[in-house]
Amino acid sequence: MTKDSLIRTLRDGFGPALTVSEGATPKRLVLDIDRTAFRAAALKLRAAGGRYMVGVGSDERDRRGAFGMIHLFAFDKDGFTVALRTSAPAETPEFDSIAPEIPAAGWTEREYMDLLGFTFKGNPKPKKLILADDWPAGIHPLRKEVPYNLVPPSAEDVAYELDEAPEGTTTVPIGPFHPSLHEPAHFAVYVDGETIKGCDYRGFMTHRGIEKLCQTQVSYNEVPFVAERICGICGSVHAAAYSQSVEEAAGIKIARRAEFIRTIMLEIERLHSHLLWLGVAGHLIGYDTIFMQSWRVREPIMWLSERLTGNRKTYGMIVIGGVRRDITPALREDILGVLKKVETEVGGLKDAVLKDTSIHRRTKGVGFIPREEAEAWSLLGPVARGRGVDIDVRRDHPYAAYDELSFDVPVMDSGDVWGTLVVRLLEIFESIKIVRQALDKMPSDGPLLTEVADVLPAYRHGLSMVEAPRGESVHYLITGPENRPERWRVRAPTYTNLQGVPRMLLDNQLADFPIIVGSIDPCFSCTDRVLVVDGRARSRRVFARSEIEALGRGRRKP
Amino acid sequence: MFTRPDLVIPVFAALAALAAAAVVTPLFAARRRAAGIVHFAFVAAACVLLAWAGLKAALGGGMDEAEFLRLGPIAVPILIDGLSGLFLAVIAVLSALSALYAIRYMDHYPDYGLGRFTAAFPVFILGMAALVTVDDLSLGFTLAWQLMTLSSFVLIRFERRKPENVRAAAKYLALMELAWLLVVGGGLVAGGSIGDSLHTLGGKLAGAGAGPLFAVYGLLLVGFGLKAGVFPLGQLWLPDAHSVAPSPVSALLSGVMLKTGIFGLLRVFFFMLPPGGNGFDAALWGLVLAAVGAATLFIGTIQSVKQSDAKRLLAFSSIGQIGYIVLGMGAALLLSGSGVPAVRSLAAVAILGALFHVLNHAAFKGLLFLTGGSLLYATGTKDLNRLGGLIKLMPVSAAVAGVASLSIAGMPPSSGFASKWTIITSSLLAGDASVLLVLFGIAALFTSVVTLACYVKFFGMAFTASGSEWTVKKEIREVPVLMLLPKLALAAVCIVQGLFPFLFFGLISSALANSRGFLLGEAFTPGGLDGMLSVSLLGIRVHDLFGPGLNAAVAPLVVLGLLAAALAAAVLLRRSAGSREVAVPTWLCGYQELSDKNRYRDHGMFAAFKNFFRWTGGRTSPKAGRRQGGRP
Amino acid sequence: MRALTYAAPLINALVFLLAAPLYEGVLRKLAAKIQSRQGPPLIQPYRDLLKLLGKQTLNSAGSWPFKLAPLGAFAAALAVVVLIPFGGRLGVFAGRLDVIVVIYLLTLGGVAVLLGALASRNTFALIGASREMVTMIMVEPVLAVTLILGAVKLRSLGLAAAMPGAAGAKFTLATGLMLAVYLLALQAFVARQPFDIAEAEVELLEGPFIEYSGPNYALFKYAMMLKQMFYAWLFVSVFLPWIRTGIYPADIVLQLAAMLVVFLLIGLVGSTNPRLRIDQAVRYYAVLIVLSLAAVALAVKGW
Amino acid sequence: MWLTSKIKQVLLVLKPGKVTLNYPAESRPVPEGFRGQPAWDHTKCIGCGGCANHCPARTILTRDLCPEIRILFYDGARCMYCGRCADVCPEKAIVMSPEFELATGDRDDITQSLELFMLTCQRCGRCYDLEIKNAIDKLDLRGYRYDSLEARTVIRRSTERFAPDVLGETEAYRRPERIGG
Repeated sequence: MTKDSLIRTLRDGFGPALTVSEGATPKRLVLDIDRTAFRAAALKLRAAGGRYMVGVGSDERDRRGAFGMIHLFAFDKDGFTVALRTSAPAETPEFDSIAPEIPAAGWTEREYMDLLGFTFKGNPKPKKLILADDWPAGIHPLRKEVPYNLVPPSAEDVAYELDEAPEGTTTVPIGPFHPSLHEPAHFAVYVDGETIKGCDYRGFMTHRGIEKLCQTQVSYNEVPFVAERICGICGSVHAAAYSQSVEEAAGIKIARRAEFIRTIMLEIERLHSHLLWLGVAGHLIGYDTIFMQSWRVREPIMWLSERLTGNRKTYGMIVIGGVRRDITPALREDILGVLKKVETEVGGLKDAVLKDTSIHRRTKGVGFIPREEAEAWSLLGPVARGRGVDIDVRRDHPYAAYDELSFDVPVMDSGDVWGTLVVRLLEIFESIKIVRQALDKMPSDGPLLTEVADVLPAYRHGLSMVEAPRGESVHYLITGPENRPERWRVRAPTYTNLQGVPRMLLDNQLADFPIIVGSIDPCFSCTDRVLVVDGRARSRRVFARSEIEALGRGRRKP
Repeated sequence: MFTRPDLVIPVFAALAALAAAAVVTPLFAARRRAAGIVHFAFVAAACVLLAWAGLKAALGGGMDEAEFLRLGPIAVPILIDGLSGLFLAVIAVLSALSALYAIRYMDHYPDYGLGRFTAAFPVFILGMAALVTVDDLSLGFTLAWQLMTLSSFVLIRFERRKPENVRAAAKYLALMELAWLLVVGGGLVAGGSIGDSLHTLGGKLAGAGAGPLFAVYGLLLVGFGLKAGVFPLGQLWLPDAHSVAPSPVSALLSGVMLKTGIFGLLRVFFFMLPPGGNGFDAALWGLVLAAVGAATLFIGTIQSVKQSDAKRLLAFSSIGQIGYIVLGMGAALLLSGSGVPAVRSLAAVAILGALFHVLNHAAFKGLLFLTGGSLLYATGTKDLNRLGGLIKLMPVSAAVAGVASLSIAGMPPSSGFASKWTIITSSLLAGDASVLLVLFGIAALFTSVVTLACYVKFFGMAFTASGSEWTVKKEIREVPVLMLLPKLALAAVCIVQGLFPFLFFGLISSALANSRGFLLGEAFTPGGLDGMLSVSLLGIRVHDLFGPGLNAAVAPLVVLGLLAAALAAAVLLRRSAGSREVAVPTWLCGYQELSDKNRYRDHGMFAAFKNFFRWTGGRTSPKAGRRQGGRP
Repeated sequence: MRALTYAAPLINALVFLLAAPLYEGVLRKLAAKIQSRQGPPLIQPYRDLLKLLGKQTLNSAGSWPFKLAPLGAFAAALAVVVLIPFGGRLGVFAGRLDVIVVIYLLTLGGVAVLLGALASRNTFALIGASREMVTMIMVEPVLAVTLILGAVKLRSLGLAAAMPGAAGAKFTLATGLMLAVYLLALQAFVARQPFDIAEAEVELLEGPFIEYSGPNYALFKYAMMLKQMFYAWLFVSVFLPWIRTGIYPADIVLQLAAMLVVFLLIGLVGSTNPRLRIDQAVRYYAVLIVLSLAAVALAVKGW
Repeated sequence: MWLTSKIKQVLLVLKPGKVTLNYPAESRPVPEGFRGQPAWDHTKCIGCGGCANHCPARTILTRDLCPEIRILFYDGARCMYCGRCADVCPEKAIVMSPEFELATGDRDDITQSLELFMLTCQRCGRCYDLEIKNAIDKLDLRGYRYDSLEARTVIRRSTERFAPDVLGETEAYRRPERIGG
C-alpha cells in the first residue's frame, strides 16, 4: 500500500483523532493519534501490510506532563516507515495491548511495564521481562527521576515464576550457564520424553543500562562507542544506526565517501559474523570441524579489520558525522586481496556444508515455521529470509551507500534451520560483491567527517534501520536538551527473533534445541542492552581469587 | 494303597492343612494381626510338608507311574515325580514367604476385611499344589484348576470397590475358564476319559493322524500358553490381574502360578507323547515353542519398558521372562530330535536352563513383587513417575531390590545370568541345526539388555532419582521387619542361585532323572551328560561338544573374584590422590533448583526406543498413577 | 608356558591401562590436525587423569550408588580387558568364562554409568542415561553378533574360539558383511560423533557425567578409554587375525599398531560428522541389527 | 553421497595445515594503528581533563588535591580501548600503545595515575578558562571525579525527585517464591 493510499484509509477510519505529519524525511510518516484509537490504528496498520518493528515509550513528564508511546511499522515494499504516536497522562499511563493480534509487540509492551510503569490492558503475558528477579516493585528505572546508578538491595530468595508446564512434561532448565548458550539467558524447556512441548524464556541477564546511561551521563559523541558495545559482533551496525538516527534527527548530511566506508565496514562485519555463525552452528550440531574451519576462514577478515580500524572488533570506526579512519589505496588492495582469498575458501566450505547429507539430517525440517507465522512474529534477517519472507533493509530502506550498489537478497522457502543456513552462506558471497562494488564506486577523495554543531536541536525524532547480519536493527532517537539523547531506543534483531523461538522449538526434539536457538544467531547482550542496573553486578568490590573460589563453593552448599 | 506313601501322605497332609487354614483363619478376620499370624502358621506348616515331599521326589526319586486316588468309581491319577517335586518345592517356598509378608502388608488395606483373603489364599496354594500333582487332563485337572482359578479370582478381586480391579478379575476368570476348556478339550480330542493319566493319553495318540495330533497339541499349547502368559495370550489378562492384586498375591501369581502353565506345557510336550515319538514332529513343535518363546520374551519385555506403574512393569516383565523359559523348552524340543549326539545334549542343556529359569524367576520376580508391594505400602503409590529417592529412606528394601534387579537383568554373577546363559548358549551353539534358533538366541541376548533397561529404570526411578520428596505427602519409612524378612530370604536365594548355580543344576538334573517318561530322559541318566556338560563349584561348562578344545563356560565365582579385584583397583585409584568429598546441590545451569517440575519423569525414559517400538503395543494404564495415589 | 597363562591377564591389564590414554591423545591430536589446530600434546590425557584424581569430589546425590557407579564402570572395563586373548595369548580365564560373559561385563560397565546418572538426580543426567541405555540396547546385538560369528562357525562360545579371529579365519561373505557393520557401529561403541548422543555436551553437558568430578570422573574417563581401546582391539582381533607372528611380545606390538590404525579411523569419522539425534540414531542402529542378523544367517549357512 | 562428501571434506581441511600459533611462545605482531592500552605522556599532559570528559566508559577520573595539584587517574579495568581520549587530547599526550596482553590478577597493573603540577593563570588565577565555563566545573557537573583515592569511586548524583526512602516504600513488596523452594 502506498503512503498516500495508507493516509487516505486511515483518515477515513479515524477522522479527527488522527493527525498526519511528515517525518524527518519523506520516507518517515508520523501519525499522532488519540490514546483510545491507538490500538485500532495499530491493528489497521498491521492489516495494511505494515511490519511491526518496535515500540518506543518515553518519559516526557518534564516537558509536557505525559508519557509518550510510539509503535513503529515498516512498509517494506514501498520503502517507508510509520511512527504511530500517542501519549498518556502522567497519572495513568495505560494503553490497550496490541500483543494478542501482533505477537511481535509482546516484549515491547512488557518492557515498558517494567521500565516505565506502563499498563497494557489485555497483554497475554503481563510478567516481568527485563528487570531482575529481585528488583523492587514500583521502581521503574527508565523514569526520569530514578538515578542511573540506583542500586536497590538485592535479595537471594526471589525468583521469576515460570509458565505453567504442560501436563506430564518435565522442565529442562537450559541456561544461564549452558554450553549451547554463549551468553546468559534462561530457557525453561518443557519436554515430554525428548519432544519439546513448550518453552518459557527468562532473559535480560546481561543488564548494562546502556540506554539510561546514554540518556543521563554521556553526550552524543561518546554514544557511538557505547552503542558499538551493545553487541560484540555487530558493533558497527549499532554505531552506524545510532549515528544515522542522530544525523536524521539533527538533519546532518554526511560525506559520500564516509557513507561508502560505513557500508564497507558493515559488510565486512557481515562477512565475519556469518562465518562465525556457521562455525557456531557446526559446534551446536556437534560438528566441531566446521567450527574450527569456518573460524579459520574468518580469521583473515578479523586481521583485516585490525589493519583497517585498529581492532579486531569494536572498530570505533563510525562516529556522528562520518567515520574516523580512511581506507587508503594500500588498504584497498589489502581488502581486495583478503576478499579473494576468503571467497575461494568459503566456496570450498559452502560445497562441503551444503552437500553433506549428515548436515541435512540435522537441519532440514528442524525449527520449521510457515511463512505466515514468520511474518506475524516479525522475524527478521536470515531467519525470515530462510522462511520465505523477502525483506532486507539494505534494499527496502536504503541507507549509507546501499542505494548505489546492486546485490541479490537470497530467500529460501524451506522454513527451517536449513533455510537460514543456506541464506547465510549465500549472503557471504553477496557481501563480498558489495564490498568490491563499494571500493569501485567510492569517491576517490573527500572529507571523512562532517563538522557537527556543538549543540544539537532538542526534541527532534530520528529513526534509523540497519541490516545487521542477524536482521534489522532499529534505533529510535529523541534528541535532548543537555547535548545528549532524551530518549534512545535500541532494538536489536535478536529482540524480535527471540520472541519467535518458543514457536520454532515446538514439537522438535530436545537435541535440536541448540541449533534452533542458534539458528537465529542469538545475541542476548544486544537484546538485553536496555536493562538498567543490576545490584549484584554493579557492586564495586574487587574479589580476590580465593574469595571467588570460596564464593563458588559456598553457593553450592546444599 | 500308594506305592510311595512317603510322598503322597505329606502332600495330602499339606493340602488338608491348607483346606483347614481356609476354614479356620477367616474366623480370626476381625483381629487382623492374629488372622495374619494364624494364616501364616497354617500355610508355613503346609509348605514345609510340600517342600519336604517335593525335594524328596526331586532328589530321592519320585513315583515312577501315576497312581490313582479312587473315590468310588472316580479315579484321579496322581503323579509325584521329580518334576512335580521341583514345582511343589517352588510353590512351597514362595507361598510360605508370601504368607509371612502378608501379615503386615495387609495393613495397607484397612478398608477391607481379611476374611476373603485368608480363605482364598490357602485354597490358591492348594490348587497350585494339586495341579502339579494330578496327572490327567480331565477330572483331577479340572478340580485343581478350578480351585486355583476361583480362589485367585477372589484374591485379584480383593479391592472389590475399585471397578478396574473387578474388571481385571472378571477378565482373568473368563480367560482362565477358556484355558480350562481348551485344555480339557485337548484332552478329549486326544481321546482321553476320566482317569486317564497323561502317559495313557500319550499312548492313545499313537497312530493318530497329523490332523488330530495337531489339534491336540495346538489346543493344549493355547490352553497352557494362556495360563503361562505367552504372547499374545498373556497380554490379555496378565498385566491387569497381576498389577491390581495385593502384592503377596501378585508375587504368587507371577512367581509360581504362571509356572503351572509351564508345568503343563512340559508335561504335554515332554511327557505326553505318542510312544517312541511316533507321528509327533518334535522339530516342528520345538520350533513353534521357540518362536512363541522368542516373540514372548521380545514383546513382553519391550512392553514392560514402556510401563510407569511399577507392578504393571513387573507384570509385563513376567511375560518376558516366561518367554525365556518357553524358548528354552522350544530349543530343547527342537534339538531333541537331532541325529548328532552333541546337539542332543544341547537339548538337555536347554531344558536345564529353562527349569533353572523357572526357579530363578520364582525367586526374583517374587522378590520384585514384594518390593513393589513395599513401595505401595511405604509411599501409597506404585507410579514410578511419582517415586524416587527412596534409597535413603528405605535402604534395606533398596538393596534387596538391587539384588533382584541385577538378577532379573542377568548381570554376571547373578542368578538370571546363569539361566539365561544356558538358554542362550544352547540356542547359539545349535548352529546349523536351526538358523532360526540362532536368531532367537540373539533376540534373547538383545532382550536381556532391554530387561536391563527396564530394571535400571525400575530401580533408578524408584530408589535413586528424585521425586517422592515432593509427590508423596506422608512420611516414608522402611517397611516393618516382618515384611523385610521374606524379602531378605528371597534375596539370599537369588544370591545363592547366582553364585552357586551348580547346586540347582544338580537338583534339576536329579529331578529330571527322577521323572519317568521324560523325552530327554536319556541325557539325565548316569553318564548321559558326562563329558558334555560338567557342573562344579567353579561353574558350569558345556564342552567337547564338537571336538576337543571348543567350549562354552561360565563360572560366577570367577567373575565375582575378577570383579572384586578390579573394584579394589578402582578404589585404590580413587583414593590415590587423597581427594576430599564435598556435598553440593544438583547443578541445573544456575537458575533453577531441583524440584518436582524439572525432575525427569519415568514416562520420558527411553523415549526414542519406545517410539521406535511403538508397534509392539503394551497398554500403559492411563490411570495407573492416580489409582493408588490419593491415599494419604 | 603355564606361568605365562597366569601372567597374561596381568600383562593385558598393564598394557591397556598404560596405553589407553595415549590412544585418546592420538584421537585428540588427529582431531586437531583435521581442525587445523595445534592440539594438546599426546600425553595430555594422562595429565588430565592425574589432575582429576587430585581434585575435589563433589557429591550431589548422597547415596551409595552414586559413589559405587564410577568404581563399577572402571572395574567392569578392567575385567573385560583382563579376559581377552590379547596378543593371541589366552589367559587363565579362558577355560572358565566365555564371550557371553564379556558381553555382559561390557553391559555391566554401562549399567554402572546409568546407575550413577540416575543417582545424581540431575535432569540432564537422566536424559543422558535414557539415551545411553537406548544406545546400549541397540548396539549390543551388533557386538554380540561380532563375537558369535566365530562361535557359530566353530561351535564354541569360549574365549579361545570367538575372539581371536575365528570370524575372519576364513574370509566369507558373512565376515565381510559383519566387518562393514562393525565399522559402521564402531563410533557408537566408542561413543564418538556421530553417536556421542548420551554425552552430547552441547545440549546435555556430558549427560550422565554432569554431576561427577574429580577422581570419580577420572574413573569414568579411564573406563571409557579402556572401553574404546577394547573395541579397537576387538576389530583387529576378529577381522584382522592374520596380523600375528606367533611370538607373544611381537604380537602385542603388532596388535597395538593395528589398533592405532583403527583409532585413526575413529578420529577421522568422529571429526567429520555432526552428532545425530537419538531418534535418527535408533533407526540407523536398527539397520545395523538387521544386517548383522543377516550376517549370522549367512554364517550359519556357511557362506 | 555421504562418503564422497566426507572424503572431500577431509581433503579440504588438510590443505591449510596447522594455523594456530603456539601462543604465548609465538604471537602475531599487532598492525600499525592498533588500539591497545592508552599511555599518557606526563611531559605533554597539560591536565585539561578533556580525556576524562569524553571517556565513554568514564574510566579516566580527576581530582584536585589543591589548586596546584591535579591527579589524573586511569583505571584500566573499565577501559574499552575506543581511543576517544587519544582523539580528543589537544597535546597528543595520549597514544594508543600496541599493548594488549593486559590480563592480570592485580588491578594496579593496568592503572595509571598522573600527579600533575598545575600552573595557574597569572591573570585570572585559574588553571584553565574556556569560553563558557571552567573545565573543572564542567567535570564536577558530570561527576567524573573521585573522592577517595582508595575506593576509586565516582561521586554519584541523585536526582532531586528520587529520594532513597522510595526504596524503603517497596519493602512491603512480596517477592515471588524461589523456583523449587
